[in-house]
Amino acid sequence: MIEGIGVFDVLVVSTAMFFIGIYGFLVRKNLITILMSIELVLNSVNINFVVFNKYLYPDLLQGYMFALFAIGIAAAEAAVAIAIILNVFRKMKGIDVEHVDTMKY
Amino acid sequence: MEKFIFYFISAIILVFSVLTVTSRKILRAAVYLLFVLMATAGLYFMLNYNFLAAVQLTVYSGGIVVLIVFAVLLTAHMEHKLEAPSMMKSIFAGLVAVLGAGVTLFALNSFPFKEGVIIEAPYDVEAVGLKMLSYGENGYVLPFEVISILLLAAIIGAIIVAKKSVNND
Amino acid sequence: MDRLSLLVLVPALTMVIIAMFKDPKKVRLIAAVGMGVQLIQILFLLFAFFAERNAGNTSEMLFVTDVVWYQSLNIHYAVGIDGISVAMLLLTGIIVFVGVFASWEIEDRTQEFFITLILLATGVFGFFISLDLFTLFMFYELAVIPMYLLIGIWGSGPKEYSAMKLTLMLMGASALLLVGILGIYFNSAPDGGQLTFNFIEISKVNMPMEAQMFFFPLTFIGFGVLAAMYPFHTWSPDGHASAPTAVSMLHAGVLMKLGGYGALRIAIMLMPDAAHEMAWFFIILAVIGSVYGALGAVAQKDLKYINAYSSVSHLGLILFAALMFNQVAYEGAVLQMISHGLITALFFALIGMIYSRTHTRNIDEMGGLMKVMPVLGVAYMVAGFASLGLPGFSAFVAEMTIFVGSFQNTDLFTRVATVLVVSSIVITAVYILRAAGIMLYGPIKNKKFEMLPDARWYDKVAVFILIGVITGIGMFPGWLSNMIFTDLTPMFERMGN
Amino acid sequence: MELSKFLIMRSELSLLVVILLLLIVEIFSSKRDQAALINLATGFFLLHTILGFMPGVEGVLFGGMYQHTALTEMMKNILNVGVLILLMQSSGWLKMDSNIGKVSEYFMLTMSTLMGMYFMISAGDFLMMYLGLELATIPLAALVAYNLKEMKSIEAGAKFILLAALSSGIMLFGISLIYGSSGSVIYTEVMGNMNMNTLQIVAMVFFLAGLGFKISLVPFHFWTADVYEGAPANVAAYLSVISKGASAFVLVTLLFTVFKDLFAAWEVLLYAMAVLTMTVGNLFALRQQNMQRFLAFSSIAQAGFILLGIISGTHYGMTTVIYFVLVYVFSNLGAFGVISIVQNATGKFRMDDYSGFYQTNPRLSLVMLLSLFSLAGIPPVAGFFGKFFLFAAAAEQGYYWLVIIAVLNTIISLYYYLRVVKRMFLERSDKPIALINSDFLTKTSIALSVVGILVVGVLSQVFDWISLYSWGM
Amino acid sequence: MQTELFSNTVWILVVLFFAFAIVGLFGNRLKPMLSGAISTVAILFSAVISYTTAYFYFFQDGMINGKYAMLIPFQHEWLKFSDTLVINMGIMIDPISVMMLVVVTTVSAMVHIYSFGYMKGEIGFERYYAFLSLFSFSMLGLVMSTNLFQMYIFWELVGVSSYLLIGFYYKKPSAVNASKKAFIVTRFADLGFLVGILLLSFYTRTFDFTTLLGPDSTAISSMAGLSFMGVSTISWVMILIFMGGAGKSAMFPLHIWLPDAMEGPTPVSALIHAATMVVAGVYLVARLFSIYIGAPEALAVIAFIGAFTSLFAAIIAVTQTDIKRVLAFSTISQIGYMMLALGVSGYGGEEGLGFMASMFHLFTHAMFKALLFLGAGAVIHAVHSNYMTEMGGLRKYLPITHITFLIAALAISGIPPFAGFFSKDEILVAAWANNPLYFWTEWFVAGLTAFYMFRLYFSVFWGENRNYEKKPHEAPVSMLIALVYLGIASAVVGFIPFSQFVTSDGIPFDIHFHWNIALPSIGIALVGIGIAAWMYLKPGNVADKMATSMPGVYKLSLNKFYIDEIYLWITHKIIFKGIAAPIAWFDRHVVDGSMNGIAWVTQQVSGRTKKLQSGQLQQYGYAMVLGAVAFVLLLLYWGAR
Repeated sequence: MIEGIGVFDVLVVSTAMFFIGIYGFLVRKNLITILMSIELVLNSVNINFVVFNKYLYPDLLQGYMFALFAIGIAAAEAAVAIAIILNVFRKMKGIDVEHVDTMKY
Repeated sequence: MEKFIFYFISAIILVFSVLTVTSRKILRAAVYLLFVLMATAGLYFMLNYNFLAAVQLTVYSGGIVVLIVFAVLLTAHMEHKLEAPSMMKSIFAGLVAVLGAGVTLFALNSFPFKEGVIIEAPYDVEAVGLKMLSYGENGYVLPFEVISILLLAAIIGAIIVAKKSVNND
Repeated sequence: MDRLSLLVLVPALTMVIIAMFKDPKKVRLIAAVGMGVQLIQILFLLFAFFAERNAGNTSEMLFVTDVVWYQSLNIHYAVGIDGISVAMLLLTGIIVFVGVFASWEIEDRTQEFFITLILLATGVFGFFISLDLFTLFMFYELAVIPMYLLIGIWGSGPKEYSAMKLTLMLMGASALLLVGILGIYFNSAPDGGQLTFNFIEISKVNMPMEAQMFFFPLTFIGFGVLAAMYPFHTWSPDGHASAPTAVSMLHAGVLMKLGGYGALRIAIMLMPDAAHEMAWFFIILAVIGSVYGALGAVAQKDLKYINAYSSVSHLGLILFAALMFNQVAYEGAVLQMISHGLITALFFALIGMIYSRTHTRNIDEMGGLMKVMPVLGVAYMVAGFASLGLPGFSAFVAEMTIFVGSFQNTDLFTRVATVLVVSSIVITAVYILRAAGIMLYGPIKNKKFEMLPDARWYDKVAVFILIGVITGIGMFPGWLSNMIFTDLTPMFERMGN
Repeated sequence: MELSKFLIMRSELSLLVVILLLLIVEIFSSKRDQAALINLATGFFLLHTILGFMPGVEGVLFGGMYQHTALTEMMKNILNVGVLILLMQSSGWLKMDSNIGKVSEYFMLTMSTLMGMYFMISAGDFLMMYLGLELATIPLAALVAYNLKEMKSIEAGAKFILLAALSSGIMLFGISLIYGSSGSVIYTEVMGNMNMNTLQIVAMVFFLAGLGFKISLVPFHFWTADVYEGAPANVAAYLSVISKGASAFVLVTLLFTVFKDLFAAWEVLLYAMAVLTMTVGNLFALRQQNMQRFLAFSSIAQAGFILLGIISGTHYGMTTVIYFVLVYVFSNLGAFGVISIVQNATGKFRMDDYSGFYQTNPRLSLVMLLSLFSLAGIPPVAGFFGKFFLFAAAAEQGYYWLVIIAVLNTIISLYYYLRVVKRMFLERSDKPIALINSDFLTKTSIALSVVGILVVGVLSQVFDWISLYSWGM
Repeated sequence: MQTELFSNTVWILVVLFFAFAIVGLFGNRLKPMLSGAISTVAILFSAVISYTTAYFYFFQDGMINGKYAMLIPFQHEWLKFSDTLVINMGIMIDPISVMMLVVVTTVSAMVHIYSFGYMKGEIGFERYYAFLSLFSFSMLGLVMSTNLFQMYIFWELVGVSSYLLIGFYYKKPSAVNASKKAFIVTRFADLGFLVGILLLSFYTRTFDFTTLLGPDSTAISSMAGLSFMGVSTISWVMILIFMGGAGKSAMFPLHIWLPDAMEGPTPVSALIHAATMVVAGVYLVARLFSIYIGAPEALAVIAFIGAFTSLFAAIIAVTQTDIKRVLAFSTISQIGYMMLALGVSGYGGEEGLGFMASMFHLFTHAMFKALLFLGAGAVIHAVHSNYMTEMGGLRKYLPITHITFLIAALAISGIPPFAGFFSKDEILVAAWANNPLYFWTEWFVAGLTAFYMFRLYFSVFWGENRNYEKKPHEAPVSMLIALVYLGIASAVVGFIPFSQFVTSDGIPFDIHFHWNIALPSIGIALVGIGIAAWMYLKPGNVADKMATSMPGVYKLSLNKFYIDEIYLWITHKIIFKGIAAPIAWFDRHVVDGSMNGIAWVTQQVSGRTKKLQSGQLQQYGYAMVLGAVAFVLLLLYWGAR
């Protein structure tokens, strides 16, 4: 709980972060940077959970725990994603997302 | 006082988030991401969620970012600059993002959040640990198990993808 | 096992047995035997039916079996027959049986051909015995879909195109039909109570008007397309032209009658009020269909196209009669279904035989065939006379019944429409005689034709059976028309209120 | 908590046992004896499946996080059958040299994703549901990229994992908003606090975006085509049948319970999605040449049909949805089975490779025919009943226009299914695909799916059985 | 009123039908002569029955309380529409049907016999006889019908047998076309007949003649007051029915098929297209006469058309050179007489003179016209040509034919004491009574008739004989029998007191002889003959001078006033090129095109939209995010509403 800061203020931050992540996902050319953007997204969600938990429903730990597990999952996701990305790189000597379109239409 | 810290932190978060998704040096981007995550951890500290903050630091900053950095190092060399996304693309994406943010904030704003009674009891590691292992009401042993399976599976998957198959090129 | 389900079972068994043999000769034989058995049991059924009726059994449907199938939608496996369906069954039995002989010369993938053909027949038999809209619809689609393979694999000309067009248009129709049937079902109990698919039950209730206004067109068009209702008839010329003989026979002879039967029995009988409201529109379509079809036939050169268009014209007559809201006209409609079924089947059979000899269907390339193949020639003339409604053949009876019935409506619109429809029989005469004249008479145009063989035994079986039935009905129509008329009465009376 | 309670989550446990056993076996097995491994794994799973049909115990565990009802058990059984067939099918593919040393991993990954679906299905709160979803997604990415020598496969993997991450991010955001607005993540508690306010509508949409991704509803469907095309045939089948089926089930249950009070909102949403999904799926399927891609779009369209059952919101609607999923399992596995067999034997995957298929492989082409007809909804095969009932469910609630759009779509779909039939039966080719002999497991799996296609429709008991356990809003 | 009397008449139909069936089905296996014999025996048998029937009807049992009754010896329900609308198959015996029985059987029997000689050695001999039997069967069924619908049925059958017989030489395209033309034209006319029947039956709720024509007939009353376009409905109905009759009886403008019908074998022309079938129209009107009385407009139409046709046809006949065509046109013109007679007739007693006259003329005309045709047949048989320009001086070669032909010619020209004189005289009387204009027309036509008949006669049997490549020979016996028999008939039947037997209301009356009518008609006839003699008796080119002197009329008449051409133009240019072909095109390109168009559009849409599936990860992302946001907005908008 932070004096003078309402739940909404924090939510503004997290939301902004979320959509910045989205933006990143949409514009970045490099698969890894796209992955980073996703991490931003997930992170913003965690903030949401935490802040809701703290401000509104502090008696239980649901949001807290959710955030905790979300972090874990993010890690797993990142691991697999990076493994695959490395394979992509191995195959086509580059990870420019716009070249990853052998399948289309 | 805390107020200003919060503003500071959120400023860091936002600025570096933007930098993360705009910086044209990929390694730098990774570093900015690191800053963002750390700032987030700071936010958690402010909320007295110390354990969570710690996890955030270790898993995110310590784990994921490092992974990412390795990946970067494996895939691109230092001075390689990403070419900037096309104007149209970024403008459209920006519009979409802004629109989405606007809608969401509008929704959030319209909702009457009633702030609950504050229990300043800090959830220390022990409490969290107990929750993790309790199977009754609000016990999280099951998710704990599930995520462990998940990690196992993820590892196997990662291995499968990563290891050179026998007669690989 | 009740005797009606046997009608579906026997073809199914025939298919199974056929599947065990590869040798074309055996396959043909099995098919012929199986369909023969089918025909015989239909005849027995007919006699049993008359026995029941004469015994004074006035219940609307006879030999009813009713088993709950899908509880939740109250879907039953309900079968039963009345005078109309038994007549249609007879028609189907005859044509399928004859069709086997008409496709005696199929050498390529014989086994598959007969299996598919009989599968189609199974669908038709099932359709005519169904009392439950769901099973009825199921059998309907079951009857339509084999057409694709039959035309596509064993057809001629632009077969793939025609097959695809035919299938898509018919299935499109059945799609509308599906919506219609669902609508009927969910309105089958307007004042509470159990919803039902059983169309006898439904015909006893009055569906709410707005529901009727929405679902009648769907249902009527759904069936109408199969009955080659203008302007949705275009699948039929191409389809018939490309289809192998037996398939054309079955399709024009029986399958299109599914449309007429459904349009009359489902669309109109279940939703009479809406039918009354919209009759004018569909009457116009029917009239256009019958005249337009006939005129279209006048301009054709390909025998199958001629016959296809004449089918359009004659089925227009059926739809027209179905919209007359007059029991005599309805009787005429049913008679016309039967008669046209037989006649057009005969036509297609003959065309197939002629084609298999001359390898052309263009009448301009033929001539003087009467000299070369007198049996087929005479048979063709007979078919022609029958088709143009000469007394002594079934078509005359049917058409006259329709006209007499239609003339009971006094309003000017219907009168004019009727007169127009009647005039189509003159045009019929024109194209029939034109084709016959060019093809059969005059000097032999193509020297190659002089050596062509006349009908073989299996051709004769096919032709003579059909001619026999056509003339039989034409000379002694009394029993048939009475049977149909009496069994139309209950439905018709229910429509009245 | 006494151990007997664990019987409640029997299926998860037995599956876990199977996975662990495989781990052990993996350790002691050499690289070369794939066949044995495959048979063993399949055998294990067979046992697991059979066990699933044993009478089970209903109950709630972990303070409502996990709930096991007759319905969930039935759904799990349906999935088990599907997976069983699928594993058998993949035996032929796994025996190929390129997969040496990756066999048991294949099984483990498949099964763990299945486990994830179990948890999705019997989740009692969003946390479990989310975990299950991720468990059912992340390993799949590895499976999609399984075929490392294929650029396509890896590309598919990349697309899949990244888009999945994005979607789960959006979904999480939705969940967080739900949590914020309702004060809990436990279904029962959330249900109480749902009312048509803006925030919760937003939350629901974001949440559905995540599920929509799994079920590949338009506009969250784009990954489907590429991933199905790139992934190994069996994995594609898995994606299109099992994971889609499970997610569809979750969608139904959640919409009928948690989002009950937002019906007015998700009615519109589903209406729009249904129309879009059916139409887009069909339009894109029209001109496909690659069989897997073609089936991908067809499966998108099928998902659209599923929504018709959901939107009705009735007990009957849910029944039809599950029934359709069951039917769809068999039909699609039949089709994919044939495709994978052909691809493994000859490496051919284009539609025109199939011309004259009937000349050489009559049986396989008949299987394909049946499956396609079942997908198109032609009687008397099961698909007809599935579709008819879905439409009936929608019509019952008066969505006649939706039904009309749907039936028109079935016509388009019929067209492209018939295109394949045309290739196989109508066309004669001078060099058709040679006669293919596949091993026992594969044959059995195909036989199973054919039996399913033929029987499920005609035997009304199946439907009644499902109807017994399902419920409406 | 079903009676046991005359029930043996059933056998007429039965026997003929079986004769047809046997010869038709197994003819090709039998010897030609045998099958011919079968049909001939059958027709002779029915002729005997008819004669006896006629005798017993007119002299013993027919007269029931001073009135020749309508007897129905046999009736069987064939097809039932409703309780009252029933098609029966039955036999009706009344004056006109009996009269027709005699006519038909006589001529038919003669033709059967004649054909043994004429058709000898033709391919399809048995087929020919089968068709003859079919025709006789249908024609007799027609005349004995008990109800309108039965009549229609046999009407159609008659039409088809005529079609078959005209097209007997099916290798000759001209024959095929002629038969087609005949069938279609009559069929078109029958359309009117059918509609008429349907309307009539709708109003009167019956087909049966007994109820329609009976004293308490509702036929007129039921339609009383109803009218359409200013003319009473009943008249419309009866005019429609007459349309059918006009078609069969080749009344203008539906006459065009008859001359072409001459493509058939000559005996057929004699039987069908001279004596029997073509008068079916007259018979139809006579049959329904008591209703026609109630429809004056209809009668007026009939009278006018009859008069016009007779004149029109006679003018054409003057210039034709094909002898069969001359006879054909004269047939048309004579039937015109009959129609006129009916048209001008009243009902009952003296009033009904025209009716009686018409029937009388039908009777006599049947005899001498059949004779003329058979004679012509004998000539053609001898010379192997149809054109009188290639004939001449044949009287030496074929004496018997010559005599009989002369008798017939005199008869048709109305020279007493031959048959034609009496009947034509009655007609003229009736015409005079009704409207002098009609009288003078017919009087003039009588002259024309005499002229063209003798033009024919002279140029065939007199004049210098051409050098025939092979000497013409008298016809074989079988043919001569027929000729002689009919010759005698044409000579004597005129003396039958017809009014004692056949009258409009069945009550006999006495006729008195009108010299003031008879003399002028005889006079004009003689004039006609005289001119003919002057022009054609002795060799010379008077005729050609005449022709050249008035080219316009001559050409018009020679080309039958171009009616055929007009029809040809209508059918080919309008119906085929103008309607049928465009419809076919429309169907292929517009209707079918639109169906294919739908498919095409779908394909196009799918083709245009495929770019969306770009394979670009990020665009997929776009779709997802945008989709989500869009849905949110959609729902919010929805909620706002």
